[in-house]
Amino acid sequence: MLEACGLTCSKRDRTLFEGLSLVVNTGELLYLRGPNGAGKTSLLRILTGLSEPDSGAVLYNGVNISEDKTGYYRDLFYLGHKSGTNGSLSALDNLSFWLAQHSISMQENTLYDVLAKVGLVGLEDVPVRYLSAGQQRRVALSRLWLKPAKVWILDEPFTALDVKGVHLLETSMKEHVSRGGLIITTSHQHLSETAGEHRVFDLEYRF
Amino acid sequence: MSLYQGIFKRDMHIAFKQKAELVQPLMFLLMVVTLFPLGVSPSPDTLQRIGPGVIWIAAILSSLMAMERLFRDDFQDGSLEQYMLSGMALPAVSAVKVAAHWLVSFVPLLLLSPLLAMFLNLTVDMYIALVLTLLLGTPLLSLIGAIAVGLTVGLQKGGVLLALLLIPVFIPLLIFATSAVDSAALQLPYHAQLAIIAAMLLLAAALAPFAIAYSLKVSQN
Amino acid sequence: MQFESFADFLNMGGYAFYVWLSFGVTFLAMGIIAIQSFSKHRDLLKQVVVEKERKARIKKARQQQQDNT
Amino acid sequence: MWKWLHPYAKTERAYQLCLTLQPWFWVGALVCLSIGTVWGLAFAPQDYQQGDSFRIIYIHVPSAILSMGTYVAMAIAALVGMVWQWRTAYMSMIAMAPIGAVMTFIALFTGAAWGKPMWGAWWVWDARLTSELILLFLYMGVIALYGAFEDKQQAGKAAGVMALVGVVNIPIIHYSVEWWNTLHQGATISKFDNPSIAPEMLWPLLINLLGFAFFIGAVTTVRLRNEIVLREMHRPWVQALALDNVPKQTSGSPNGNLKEGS
Repeated sequence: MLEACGLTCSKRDRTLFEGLSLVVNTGELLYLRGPNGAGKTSLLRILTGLSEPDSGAVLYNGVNISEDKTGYYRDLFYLGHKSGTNGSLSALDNLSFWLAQHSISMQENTLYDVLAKVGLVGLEDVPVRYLSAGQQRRVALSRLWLKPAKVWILDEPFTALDVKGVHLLETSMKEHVSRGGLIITTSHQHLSETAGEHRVFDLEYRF
Repeated sequence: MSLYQGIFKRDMHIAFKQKAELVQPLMFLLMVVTLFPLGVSPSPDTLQRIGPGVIWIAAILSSLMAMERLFRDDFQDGSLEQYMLSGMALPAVSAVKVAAHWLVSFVPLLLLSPLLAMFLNLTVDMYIALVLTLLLGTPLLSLIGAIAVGLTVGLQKGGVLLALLLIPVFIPLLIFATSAVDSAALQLPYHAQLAIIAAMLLLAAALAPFAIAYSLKVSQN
Repeated sequence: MQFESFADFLNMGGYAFYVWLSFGVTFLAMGIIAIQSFSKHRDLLKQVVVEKERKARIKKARQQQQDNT
Repeated sequence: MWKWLHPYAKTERAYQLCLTLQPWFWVGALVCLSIGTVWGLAFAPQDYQQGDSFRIIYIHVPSAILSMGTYVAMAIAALVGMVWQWRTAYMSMIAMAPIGAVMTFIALFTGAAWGKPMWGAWWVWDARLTSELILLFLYMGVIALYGAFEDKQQAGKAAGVMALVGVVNIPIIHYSVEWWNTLHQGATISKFDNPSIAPEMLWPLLINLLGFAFFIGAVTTVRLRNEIVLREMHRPWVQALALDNVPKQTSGSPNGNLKEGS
């Protein structure tokens, strides 16, 4: 269970949100909506602990995340606007280095399988910067299948994905929720039926 | 431990895929050194007198160019976020990254140093002193530079600002290093200068990783 | 022959080090660039084959995906 | 008048031309370099002033001349590329750059090794050595610029402009450095300025000059072929060529030996 209690965040002296509280239970998909500049990304970054809120706290299973970072991060997968892949490394290298950082051991064959699943057959050893934007996004998203994380926080995960990619991601989101996972996501397109049940949380633009 | 080895391996891997970025600061260094005989005087005595200073100034300037790539790519492509979310200790990550950066950008400089010494007509004694100061001083450049890189990495145009921040900080190092080589030229002992540089290095090694980690966090916010 | 003996020839009138160093480094550098050029040629041809195989694999994967849906 | 050259603008023809020329270049280089070097080292007379250290001239002078010659050739190739829009011209320009840089390095290194016994220092800021060093920097600039572009078509054009800028600059650099050197009353007396050279000394020099030229030609043809293969990777004739030349087994990339049908 992920809980936000009274979060306040201001950027460049503009208050994005004040006293924001929300609770996301396991087995739930929270769809965060709001116009550009409403503070969706800022909220997500606070929820991951990358940014500090001006006031308020984020609790994971009742524990403040700043107190037990390792425990939270073991269960967390975050994908922001930036893919977190180095352009001069291949998809394979990027993923295996990432796995090593997250102390996950995995056989190379599994990596090939996952990359095949996201439609990157034949592109495993090409430097990522030669791939198209959508393919790079797929490399970043393939981590969803590599890390057994309970909490997925996805910031605009559908950007640059084609129809098939969107379908694949929505299916896996539904699966994750049905397995008792917890997802918070933002998106400018509406989630389709494939994504399953979801709760909408609207973030207003404040002046 | 193997966690941090992984980061080290990754950085080395990336560095060797971007050889141009490693070679260019070195070429810059070589060219800056070449400008001095052309601009001041080619006479061996003059060169010997200004040599240590020229090499150190050129090393500092070229290090400023090489410094930016320490965190720039990782910040821009989001790898840094992923580091932070991996539960690893950020100061340790920074220290490992600085070590990898020092290996790929300053060890080649040390290898180039005999050539520079030859160009500027340094004696063997002076060269030994120069190498010692470089060995102790360049890790210091890396460690302190990394703090400023961490602070400026989130800015769109951090390049010149980085130089403005760092050059004043490097002045003490320049003073002690060149004074050590000058002493060597006069056959005087230069342990004191080396000891001071070593002390600065130890201090930086102990504190800089935390400062780097903090400045990276500030940039992420 | 300008030299009395082979030892004399090797000695180069006292300049052995500089002369042989120059010639050695010259031919070493030339050898390196020649070998590098040839080995690059071999690598490139291999790369062409790999790219071809890669294309075939991508096509095959696409085909399979279409068959599945 | 230059019509006969035009077919070689096509990469396939240029590749074939390289293949035909290459063995002659290698044989020429091998023969000339061995004759010139053995003659120069063992049979040519000593210099009365410099003794046997003078024998370094048999590699120093040819490499120095050809380092500049190669740069000029690069500039000509770049000009041809610009005027006639030939891709192969740009390719041959970039094929020449590394070997030109190696020649410059050899000239610098042998100059230093000759300078040490003559001047007592490995390096002096003599006008010629300085211009040669600047030439090395120019080569490095062209190579670095070419490497910096991902699109090699664009890279060739950019590097071509740089080569032309450099070639215009070479005489200016040379004279300015010479003037600078006399201004500072040169650190040394140049002993290279022998106005006349005995014919028995000149012959091996000329033969070696020819040998170095053949060598540059040979390496350039190999590298030009590399460049063509790299840029035309997806053309059928290159693929056929690769399949003929690479044994099936050696394609040991992760893509090659992947398990099938995953």
